[in-house]
Amino acid sequence: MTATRQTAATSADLAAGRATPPSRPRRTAAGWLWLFNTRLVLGLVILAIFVVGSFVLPFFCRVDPALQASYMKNLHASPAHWLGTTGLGQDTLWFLIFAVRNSLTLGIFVGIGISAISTAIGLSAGYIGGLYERLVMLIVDSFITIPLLPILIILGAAIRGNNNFLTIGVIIVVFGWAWNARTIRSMVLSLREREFINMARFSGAGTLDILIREIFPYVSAYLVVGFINTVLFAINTEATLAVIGLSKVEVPTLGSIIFWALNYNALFTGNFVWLLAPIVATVLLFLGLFLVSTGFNAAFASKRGVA
Amino acid sequence: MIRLDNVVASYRTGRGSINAVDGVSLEIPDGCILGVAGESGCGKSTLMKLIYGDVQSPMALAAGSIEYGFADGRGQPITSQTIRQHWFSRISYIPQSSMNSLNPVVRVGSQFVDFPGADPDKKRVLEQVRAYIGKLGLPVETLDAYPHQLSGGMRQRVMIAMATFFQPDLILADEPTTALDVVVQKDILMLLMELQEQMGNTILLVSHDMGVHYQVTTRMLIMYAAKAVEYGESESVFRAPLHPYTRMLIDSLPTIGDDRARDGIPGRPPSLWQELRGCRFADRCPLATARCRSEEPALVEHRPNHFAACHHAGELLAPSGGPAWQ
Amino acid sequence: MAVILRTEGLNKVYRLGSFTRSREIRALNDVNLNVESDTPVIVSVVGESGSGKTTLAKTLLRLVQPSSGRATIYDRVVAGPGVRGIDKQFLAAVQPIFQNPFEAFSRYRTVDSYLHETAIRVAGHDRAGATDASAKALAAVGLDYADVRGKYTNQFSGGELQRVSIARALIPGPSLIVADEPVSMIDASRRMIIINLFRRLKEEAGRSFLYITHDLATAYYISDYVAVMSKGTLVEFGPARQVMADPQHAYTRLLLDSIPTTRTRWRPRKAAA
Amino acid sequence: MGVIQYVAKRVGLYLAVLFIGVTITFFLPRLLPTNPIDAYIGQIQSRANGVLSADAIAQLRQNLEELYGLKGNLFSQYVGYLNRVIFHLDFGPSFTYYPTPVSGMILNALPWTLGLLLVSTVIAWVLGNLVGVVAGYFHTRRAATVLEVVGILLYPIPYYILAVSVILLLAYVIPIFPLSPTFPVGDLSLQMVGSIIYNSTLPALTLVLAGFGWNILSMKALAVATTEEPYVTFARLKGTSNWTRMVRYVFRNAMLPQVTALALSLGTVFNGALLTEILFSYPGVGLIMRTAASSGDYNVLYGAITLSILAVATAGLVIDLIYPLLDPRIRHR
Repeated sequence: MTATRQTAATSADLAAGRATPPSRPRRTAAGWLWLFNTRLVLGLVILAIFVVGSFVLPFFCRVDPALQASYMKNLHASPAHWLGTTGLGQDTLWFLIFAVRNSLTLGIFVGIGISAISTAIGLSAGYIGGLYERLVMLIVDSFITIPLLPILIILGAAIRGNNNFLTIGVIIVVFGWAWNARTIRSMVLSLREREFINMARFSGAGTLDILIREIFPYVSAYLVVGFINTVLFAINTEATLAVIGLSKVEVPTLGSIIFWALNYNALFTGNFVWLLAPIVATVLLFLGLFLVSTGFNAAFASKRGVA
Repeated sequence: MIRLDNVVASYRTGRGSINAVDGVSLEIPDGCILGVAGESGCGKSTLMKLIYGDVQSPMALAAGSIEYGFADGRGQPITSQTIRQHWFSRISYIPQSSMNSLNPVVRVGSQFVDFPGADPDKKRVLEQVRAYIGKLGLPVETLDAYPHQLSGGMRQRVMIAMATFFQPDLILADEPTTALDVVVQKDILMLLMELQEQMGNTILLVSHDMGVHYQVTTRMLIMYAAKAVEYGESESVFRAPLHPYTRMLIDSLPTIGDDRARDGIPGRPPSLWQELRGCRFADRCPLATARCRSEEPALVEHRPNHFAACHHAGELLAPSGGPAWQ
Repeated sequence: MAVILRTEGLNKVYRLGSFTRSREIRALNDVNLNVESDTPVIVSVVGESGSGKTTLAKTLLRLVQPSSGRATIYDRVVAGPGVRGIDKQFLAAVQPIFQNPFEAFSRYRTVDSYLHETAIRVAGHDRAGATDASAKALAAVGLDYADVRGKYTNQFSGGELQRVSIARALIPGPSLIVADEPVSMIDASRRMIIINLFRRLKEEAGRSFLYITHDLATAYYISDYVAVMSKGTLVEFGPARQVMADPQHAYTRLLLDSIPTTRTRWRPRKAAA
Repeated sequence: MGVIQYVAKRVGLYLAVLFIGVTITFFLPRLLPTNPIDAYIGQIQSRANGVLSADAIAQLRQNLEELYGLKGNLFSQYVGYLNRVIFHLDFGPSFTYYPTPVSGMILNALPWTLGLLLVSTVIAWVLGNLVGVVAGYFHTRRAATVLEVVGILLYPIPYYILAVSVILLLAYVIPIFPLSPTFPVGDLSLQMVGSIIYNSTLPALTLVLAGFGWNILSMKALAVATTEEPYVTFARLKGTSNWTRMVRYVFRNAMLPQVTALALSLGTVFNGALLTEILFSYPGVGLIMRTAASSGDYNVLYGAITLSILAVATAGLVIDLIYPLLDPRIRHR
């Protein structure tokens, strides 16, 4: 289970926020044009396909794909079942579409949760400093060092026992905010020393004004990137647990589809598609998320004259 | 004698290319210290890169040529195409005294021998260097130390040692003392002058501080908007500047003990992107006439060894100190 | 004679390293400064890097808490035991000008928003009054409000941006403006525009300045008094002309001798062949 | 001395991490709604199809509470737990393989996990950083972007997809490696080592591929930034060759943050190793954890988790202690 990490250097760029005085001739802030580079556009296209596909199509699905034995087992691809059926008599394509939807929902839910917590903790620790910061960073470093999978295995019983699918999301949020908090805190540390913070203070701005009007714009660049990385991390974490059968595998997700495929030996029954489809879908989705993340990163960096 | 013949350096950027050095012709006698001065963006650093041969995209030597006047091992005259092989053997470079021109994770000594110009027998070279740096006011242990253990002044002495211990014919120093305190700066400049006298070679010194130029250089080149506007013996350039820009540059600097009013030069150098006709200083020049705006002045020898590119070279501004145009 | 600026036994000690072995750096070493005058003055604090001049500036701006001692500007205690934080009265008395104008403004905010904020929050103007105050302040530094409104830092030169920064500092009408190396990032040929501006603001607008610099020539040209600092200690203080013409302390002499002037040469230069 | 402070601070963090890790594994299960003892008794009853008398169950519950250390109030349990775990590494007996002590089981599984983890992580780190520095140093040239694309394609692919794809490709479609590895038991003979390597190639390959992409991208970005440093520019002006500059100037400096990043990422890499073990049924701590979790053998589960936290934290400490040897700025204050 890879917690997809921010590449060290890009966060270092953002952390340093080095605003070297831009070379003249003077560039006016040219609307939103600077945002779109090829990487970002490609990533957004992929994501759009996945998001629209997985959130719209389910309305057209008559049969709940999680229901087993609704069709003949291991049918090959046919007009009725574009990707054939699974070893449990479910339509592979519909199961995959629901899997993508559930995984994305979980990802976004955890993304929002972690972004909120890590920003609050990162901003406050970075800005307030002192004992509070040392204490927070001790916890952060411990959470980063402690592998998350074993903890999820402990809580496996709670995950499986509980009927709400998003319980695992809550657990991931509780244990997954450390990476982002650490990055945001290091960014705020470097921003706190910057001269314009003093300028704002001498213009009468209070701590809250400074956090929102001075620090937040610089941090917001990372928040977008951090959010997407967290979505990636959450989908990955749940899928990892599901693949080894320790998550709510009856709910279709990018992990549980592979769990069933492995356990009902898609390989031996020749039903490759059942295993191949989720692999391709996951790789494409993650590639899309990654391209959007690095695309945003490059765009924000170039806007601040850092690239 | 280093000869520059109508040298043009251009930068290729997204918006087309601009000439950062636009047709400079000079003859630099051997054994002198040539100071190159001018506001930021006037092309002085680009000129240094050209002479050193550090030409890589997006910069290119668009036109003109440079001859160095000293031959290589086989007697061939060295030109701007072949100078690269002679880096740190016949020609050397002292970087801006930014604090980290030395590799922070490697001992200082090993950085004296990790370049091809150095003698392959590393041990012998280090012995020579150990003796040599003593003369530069550096303790012997400097070679075994790491850069972060040295003070700013000591690090700059190491750079000077590195650039001089193999007796090059030409040394290029780009703002060597900018980041240093004024007391340490004086020691470093005195050291440079002594070394030049002993070795009798040529030093090109870029600095934005006219005081540093007056103290160190024997010849001065003033650049403005990619053009050479004045070139001559330092004494006569400082005492009787021909070009109004040079005079205003010197007059804009306060001097202790001299209470005359001083004024900055209003306005800004023209952008090199726009079409430039006539004298590029015309907009800011108090003596500017119609001729100045239409016909570009050539660099002409108005006095022995003292050139200026100005149609009104030598004419006095309003009584010095009280610039008429304010 | 009104006390413009007085520091009594001002100390600042930085403790480096953790509990095992800590090194002490005395940034300010019992600094006693006393500037009294009925008319506005420009006081320069000169010294090399590490001399403590910036720490002194930061202490007067309450950006740094002194280890001991007190500092007062006119009748207000600006730094000392128990004096903490930046409140409105302090902002009306002391305003800063920072070294790098490009760093002094956030890239994401228009430059004039800082003027507005200062006018409203510190000088107590209402929204309309703020625009008027900003325009007046910009005029005082030779800039037109229309040229500044709605623009970002990358649309200015260093010199222009520093003048905007000065204008912002003028709005609350402070008793003392603390300028920390205000011209070191500006082209040598255009520094005098800012330096002459300081002199004009002192004479016409009645503002006093504390001018922190390592450039003794501009200090001589502009200041009434000069304080020379070395390794955290105030080694010499007095009228600028007198201190520079007849330095008493060896360090001041060393500093003055080291300045590369264009008057007399350190070594005779034989003309090249 | 810089190093003593650095080491003291780092060891302090290490102890804190261990303490927090142990505390988490103590409290988490107790917060769970399901009580392990009820679950266990339920299991016993179903096997004995309801014949057990009430007091037999009460007696059984009493012993189990004793065995689980659930006696007394929470605090005394905690102290008892800490004492047992930290000083004796004793996690009580395993239930499914009663009475074999948990610590014994895990300690002979740990070398397998650490072996796989450390070997593949080192390979991934070294290979990834070498490719990354070349891609970064020559970033202006077209060829370098090809290397970066490799990183971009590999990096986002999660462990479990890599594992399944590797199985699909190298064990099924092109069956060069066994579908599920079998590891011979007994003392280490040359032939046995050969078969161990042969059998653990696939899981190792998965871990290498997973770490490889991340190292390429992060090193490339660092190398691009380092190449712009003044000391690299000056090295170029000294006429040093591309090779010297890339290795002695760019790599020597850019690898330092990569060492710290490696130490930080161990927690995540360990997750990947556990998952890979389970998918490849490789006899490491991961497999033990998986079987213990599904069979409700809680002592083994908590023991395995605590020891894996210990292993990861120790490996991180070792890597961080190597750092001063590489960075003279910390070695010589």
